[in-house]
Amino acid sequence: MRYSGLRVIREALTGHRGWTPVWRDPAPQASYDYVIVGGGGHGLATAYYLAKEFRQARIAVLEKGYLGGGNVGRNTTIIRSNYLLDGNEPFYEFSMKLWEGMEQDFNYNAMVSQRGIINLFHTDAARDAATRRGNAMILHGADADILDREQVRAMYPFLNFDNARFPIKGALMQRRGGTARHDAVAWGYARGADLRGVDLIQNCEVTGMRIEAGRILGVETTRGFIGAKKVGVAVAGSSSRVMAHAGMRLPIESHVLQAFVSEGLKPLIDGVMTFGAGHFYVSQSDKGGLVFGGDIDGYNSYAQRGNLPVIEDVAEGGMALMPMIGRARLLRTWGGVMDMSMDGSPIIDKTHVEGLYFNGGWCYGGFKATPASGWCFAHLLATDRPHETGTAFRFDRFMRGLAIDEKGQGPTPNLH
Amino acid sequence: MIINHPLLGPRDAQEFVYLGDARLIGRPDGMDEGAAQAFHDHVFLRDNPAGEHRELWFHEQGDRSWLVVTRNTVTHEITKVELARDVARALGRSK
Amino acid sequence: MPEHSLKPLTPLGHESPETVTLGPVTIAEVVDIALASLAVRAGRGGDVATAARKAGIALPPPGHAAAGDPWSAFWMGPEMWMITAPCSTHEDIVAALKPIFGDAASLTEQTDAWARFRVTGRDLPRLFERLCGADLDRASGGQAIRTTIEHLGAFLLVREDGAIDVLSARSSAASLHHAIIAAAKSVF
Amino acid sequence: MSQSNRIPGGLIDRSGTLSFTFDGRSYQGHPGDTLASGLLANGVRLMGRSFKYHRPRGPISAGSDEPNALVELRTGARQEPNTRATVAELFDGLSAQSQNRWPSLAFDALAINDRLSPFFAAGFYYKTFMWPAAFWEKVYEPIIRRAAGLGSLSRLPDPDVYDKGFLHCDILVIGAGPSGLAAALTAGRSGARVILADEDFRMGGRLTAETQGVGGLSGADWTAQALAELSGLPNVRLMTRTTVVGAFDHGIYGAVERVSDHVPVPAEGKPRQILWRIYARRAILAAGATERMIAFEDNDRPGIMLAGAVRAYANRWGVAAGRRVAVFTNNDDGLRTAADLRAKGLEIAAVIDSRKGEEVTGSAGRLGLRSIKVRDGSGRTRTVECDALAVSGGWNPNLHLTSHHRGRPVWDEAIAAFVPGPGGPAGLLPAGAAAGHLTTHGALKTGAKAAAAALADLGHKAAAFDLPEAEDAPVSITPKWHVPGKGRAWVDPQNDVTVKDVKLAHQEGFRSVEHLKRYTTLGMATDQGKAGNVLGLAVMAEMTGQSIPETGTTIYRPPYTPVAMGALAGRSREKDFKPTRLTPSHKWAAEQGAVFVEVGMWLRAQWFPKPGETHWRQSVDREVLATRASAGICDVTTLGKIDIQGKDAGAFLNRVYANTFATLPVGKVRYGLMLREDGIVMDDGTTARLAEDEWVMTTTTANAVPVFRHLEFCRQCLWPDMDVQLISTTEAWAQFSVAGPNARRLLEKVVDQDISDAAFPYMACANITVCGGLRARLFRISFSGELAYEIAVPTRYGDAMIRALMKAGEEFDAVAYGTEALGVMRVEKGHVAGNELNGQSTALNMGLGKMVSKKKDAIGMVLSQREGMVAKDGLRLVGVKPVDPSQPLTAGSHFIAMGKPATAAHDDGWLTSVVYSPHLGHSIALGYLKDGSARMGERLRTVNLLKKTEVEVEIVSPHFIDPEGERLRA
Repeated sequence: MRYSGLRVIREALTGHRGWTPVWRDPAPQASYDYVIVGGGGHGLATAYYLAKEFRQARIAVLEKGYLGGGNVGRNTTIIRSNYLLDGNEPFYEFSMKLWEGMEQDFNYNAMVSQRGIINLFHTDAARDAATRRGNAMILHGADADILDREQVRAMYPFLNFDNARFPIKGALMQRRGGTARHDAVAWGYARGADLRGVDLIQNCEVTGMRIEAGRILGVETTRGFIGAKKVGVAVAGSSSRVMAHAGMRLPIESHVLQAFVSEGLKPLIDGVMTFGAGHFYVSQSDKGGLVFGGDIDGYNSYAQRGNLPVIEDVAEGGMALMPMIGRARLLRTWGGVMDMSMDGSPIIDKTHVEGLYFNGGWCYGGFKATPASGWCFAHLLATDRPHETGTAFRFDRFMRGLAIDEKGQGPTPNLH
Repeated sequence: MIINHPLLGPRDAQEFVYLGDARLIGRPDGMDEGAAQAFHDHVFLRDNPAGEHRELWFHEQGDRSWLVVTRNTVTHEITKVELARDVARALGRSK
Repeated sequence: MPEHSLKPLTPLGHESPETVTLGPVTIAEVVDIALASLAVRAGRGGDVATAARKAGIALPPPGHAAAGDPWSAFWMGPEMWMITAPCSTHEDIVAALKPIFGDAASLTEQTDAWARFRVTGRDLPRLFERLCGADLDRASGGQAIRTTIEHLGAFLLVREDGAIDVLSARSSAASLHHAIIAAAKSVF
Repeated sequence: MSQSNRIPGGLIDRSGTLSFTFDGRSYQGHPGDTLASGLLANGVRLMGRSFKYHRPRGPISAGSDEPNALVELRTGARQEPNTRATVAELFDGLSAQSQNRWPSLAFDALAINDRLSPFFAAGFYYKTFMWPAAFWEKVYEPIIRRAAGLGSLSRLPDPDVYDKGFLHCDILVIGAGPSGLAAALTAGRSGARVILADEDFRMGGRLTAETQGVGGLSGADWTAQALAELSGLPNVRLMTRTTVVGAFDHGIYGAVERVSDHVPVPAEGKPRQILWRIYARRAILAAGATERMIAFEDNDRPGIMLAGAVRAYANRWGVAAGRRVAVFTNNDDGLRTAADLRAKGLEIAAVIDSRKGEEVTGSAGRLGLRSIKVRDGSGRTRTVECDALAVSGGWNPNLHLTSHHRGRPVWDEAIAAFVPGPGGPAGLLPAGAAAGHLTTHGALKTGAKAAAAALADLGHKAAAFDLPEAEDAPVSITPKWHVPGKGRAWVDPQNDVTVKDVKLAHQEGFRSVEHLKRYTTLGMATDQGKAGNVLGLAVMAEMTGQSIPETGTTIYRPPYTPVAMGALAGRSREKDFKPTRLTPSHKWAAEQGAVFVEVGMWLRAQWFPKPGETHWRQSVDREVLATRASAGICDVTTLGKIDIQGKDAGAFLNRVYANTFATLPVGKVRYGLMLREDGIVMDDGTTARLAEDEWVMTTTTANAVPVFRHLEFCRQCLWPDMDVQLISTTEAWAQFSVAGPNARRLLEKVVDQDISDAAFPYMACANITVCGGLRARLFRISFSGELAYEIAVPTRYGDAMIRALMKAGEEFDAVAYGTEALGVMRVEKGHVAGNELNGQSTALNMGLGKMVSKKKDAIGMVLSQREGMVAKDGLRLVGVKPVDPSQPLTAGSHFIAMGKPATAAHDDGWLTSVVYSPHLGHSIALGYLKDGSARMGERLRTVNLLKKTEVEVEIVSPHFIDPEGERLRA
């Protein structure tokens, strides 16, 4: 069914009787050409582009829980392509371009909203780094602006300019950055994939992989064996657990990242903002909640929940930057399990097992990467060649000394 | 979280800095054959289990001991805390 | 004291120590105590213990302090203590300790690395529960508790007379002092 | 308006009168009132508007679960949005405004949304507003955003202060109702350290709201008696106005105490609120239960309330929810409301008991309830005039904290509600209504039992608790979730989620509980699903034809109730966000009028303006030129200093530095390069050998802490038997750089020993004395490229030392210089610093590749040799100067080859550090350039696309000054 304003009006006048399920609930077939493990944003986007752009068929997505229940449903909804390094920036800019056409493409309003993102800086060295980054972005075809203190003040007069421990000196801005309605992104891809014949199979957990003579034959699941010519794993957060079925150790640790939302407030903050002198970033949702976050808790965890010190640390950052929020209330906290990689950058690559492909290690970058990640993974699955914007996301970069380390923290995942 | 320090008793985990997998104690010898592969695996690869995990914590706001904490990464339950120096020696590390 | 012309400043940047009284508590800057860290050299634990005993320096167990005259000490970490003595007599404290421990221990002057505030008065646990996680209701004289106050690492030395010495990094003495005073105003 | 709905009785203090305003109108209440009870007493039912349809709303509850009666409390910088009138304690002068309405609460223009509701069904926005694409940001979203939110912030800094605190106890009792009091008495009497915390300003829980007594006393009197005993126990701490908001790992609980919210303005120096971190060995969850609504058409009008709340207003606050009250219930508890109100002489218009086949099918009254429609068992409907309807759909245990670790509740058919399941936080024991024991007797009994169990765990002997007799009527409930009908029946009132929305979600396949919530926004309102989650789940269960447990469960996340951001931040805000570290010469520098700059936690002098200097460059240029011409003095105390001793110290340094150290003679200093294990440069600095087994390492200011941590790791974990001892001495020594041709002559005036070039050559170090005997250390090292020394004295003498040095320097016109001049001189000399030590660069990148010794195994050696890190055409550190000296360079600009377009394909690197060299009279820079060392003399463009500027530059050696190093050896 095609969605449109007209359709909404017609249904409104006829008691909404015409709406049909957004996706089917098929039983798994005995085998598929492609099995995508993971019904989160990346897995669903992969299936969508495999079917739509690469004209592949007989595709299934296996989800152990409900569609979109992973990090696509528990992030802070920010989209941006303000990366520094050659290995990353073309990919994230490709992703941004896909965001820009996504809703019309899959006929679902994911509320992609380019209200701009600013990264505040507070020292001369940080300004120099922002200048280097901004230029790198423009060299790669993205947009970037550098704002001085007064330009930032004009934009957000309520920030703490006059009584700050670390005064605001300016900001790097990407006007095309912004937010998207995270659940709707998953649902839009799911609906689009389903319409193109992809079987979306929920409550189907992969419990093993059938590998013979170095080739994958399919996956064991809680709903029985499912054969596949090719298996693509996109289960960020659980990557190590799933790939262990293929005997792999990954350059990845699982960490919990907490996120927060305040009670609904009348409009205050139009765009997205990150504090350069503390762990705090914030935007305001279309419903009025301040959506904010900070650093990961810092210890390996699969618990999808965090602890008090990080909640306090984030609030301290918020009160250092905008002491007006002292009387706003934190409404809800939640946690997502991140694939923290050894250089802070992702992996989209083949494995030592023929027919088994991996997509993971997204650290904080997963949500904004969703479209390009799906596209590039679909490209790799369909053609066995990496997409031109994803050539650096290889397993062997650590062996070869080609890490993509935006933060310069080295192989200490909890610092990325 | 609370880490039961072998010398100081229960301490708030906020006093500690986390490093990660206790296997990092097992640094290969840079002069050995095949050191490149050994260091790659040592530095970059992790088991990353969902369950019991032995990990290194540094008591930075405390007595500056490195500890090996055995903690469940799903429940966060801590079942064992040792001085990393003792663990290292038990693994045969010396000079 | 050496024959030189230089005048010292206190950690708070004054020529003489500062004392503030708020309600029932008094917070006093203490500057007349010299400190040196003592770390046992590999395999020399026995020698250090013997030397310390001979010199009348009690080396307390983890989490504790031992007061004496002239030498006091508190535990800092495995095989490491902070030895203290009056500045008036032991200004060059390492020079005084070297002969005692010889090459059995590593000695490092720490006098100026720390600021020390002595907090006296009643209901001190009510004050410190607004500053740090130390369980002072259950603490007793002779404990040396490592804790964190407003992001600053600190030692709390619980004295037999109930007073509490707070030791923290000298460079941030003003921030620590500000935190203690704000808490005292809030509690009392 | 007088207190028209005030009736006799209650626990308020009628001897006192409090005046307050709501939307500008004045009212009066009594001490003990909440804003809601005060307004209801004055006959005000309309207190808010719903989020989406702007429906008129009044309170449905008398507690922290209230979804409707949200107001903006106070004015000016203290304005506090979304405050629940049902828990806001009344004080004299309180002023509140309604919110999410325009122009007025009674007439709200956006109530038009209610008329258009068919178009605003769940998820409608996912299906439209897509064309044309650009319109989303430009047209649709701005309209949506303008309508969004409930209350508003003042945009002014919060003027109040917040404290944090830490508490320790054996047993934390959460909630001071019957079960909590029984638990606290049992634990307190047995000598355990107990904290009893309750979110209310009056302890007692439902005992304050019910008429049944306990042990022959009224609930209030029994509570008073229990509290009297507890407050007499030194091992018990009673905390009212304290909400335990979260259960975290290992017995850590977060609690918020509202210290000053019940007074107009906090007393001087006192906090508004305190965030307590409670370390509890055991905790008892005695948080009670929350009543739930039954969904029927138009069940959201002001005047339609939960039956238990109507009872509480009457019994605790002496307030009649209405003059003619009807009751709609599916269980016996609702009947109590009818009985209590009758006893108070109020008229009961009707009692509709769904168990008898009767149900309420609708209601009327635009801004407040006027009548309800009732259908009896035989299907006949009648209209009942009433101004209040008390609804009881049963009670949901407040099990929230048991699911904070994602433990799932289980369904209890007997009470038709979820009760705590397995997997709750270790050491947290639910009791009383929170555990599903909904009678007073059950609460007292299970409270005492939980305490006894906790005490046994902790090795305490439980004191006897002789159970007072109390009501123990069985819960008789026949679930009734919603009354079928054509109209809208509200499930989640604040977010306007109706039964129809749940049906639509089901129809469109959003059937898992999580999909239901996310698609309809059920449970996302400020009450976090307290009002609607279970009801919504039950309706979905009906649709799917499954049982409720089959359909799913609902778990809750911290915080239990919303928490002010200020409380979570405490004192760490604005200027006190982080501590400040001051250098030993700070006082002196401030006297000189120095401009200070934040360097990590440190404040350092950036430059020292002199009279007549109007631009910072004038000061910096002067400081640089004077230093190079004669002498300059700079406080370099902030660099990390680590004292390293032990027989194996040299061997240890050999392993942590890429270059060799063991061979360094006593009395000498060497520059060291430290790598991470992945081969990237971690830090650099000089290390001096003061004695055979005594070394002093210096680190960069930024890396002092991580380097120390790393060295301890190497010492304890990698080579545990090495004889090495470490301790930081950063704070112990005040260290000053004295640089310039006259540095030695200057120092000779303060140093007591011979420091002639022969006695104290370049890279020498020694323990010395100054000014007639003060212990000091002298290092002949140079960051500026000049003849230079670093002199260290005990920190307390730092102030005196800089004054002595400046005095000694007078005859040489010595200057003090700050971090800017320091930076200029290091760039002129080609030394790397923070901008080059970026965690992404190798020794080779920095032109220091030869320093990495392959003859020994040092941290990072092996991986530094990986192909990608030794690439011939990799980045190399170069010097850069503008071809036209008048043109300024910009750090962060990228190198583009002449004649090539500015695109990523032609990106050859970037300028890392840029300074103006007063010595050379033009801007100079360091940069990382692809294959840079092979491109000396080449001309390139440096482009700054952010400012659309570009400068033609020449690539030169990074050593702009004295490449042969003659000056520093002078």
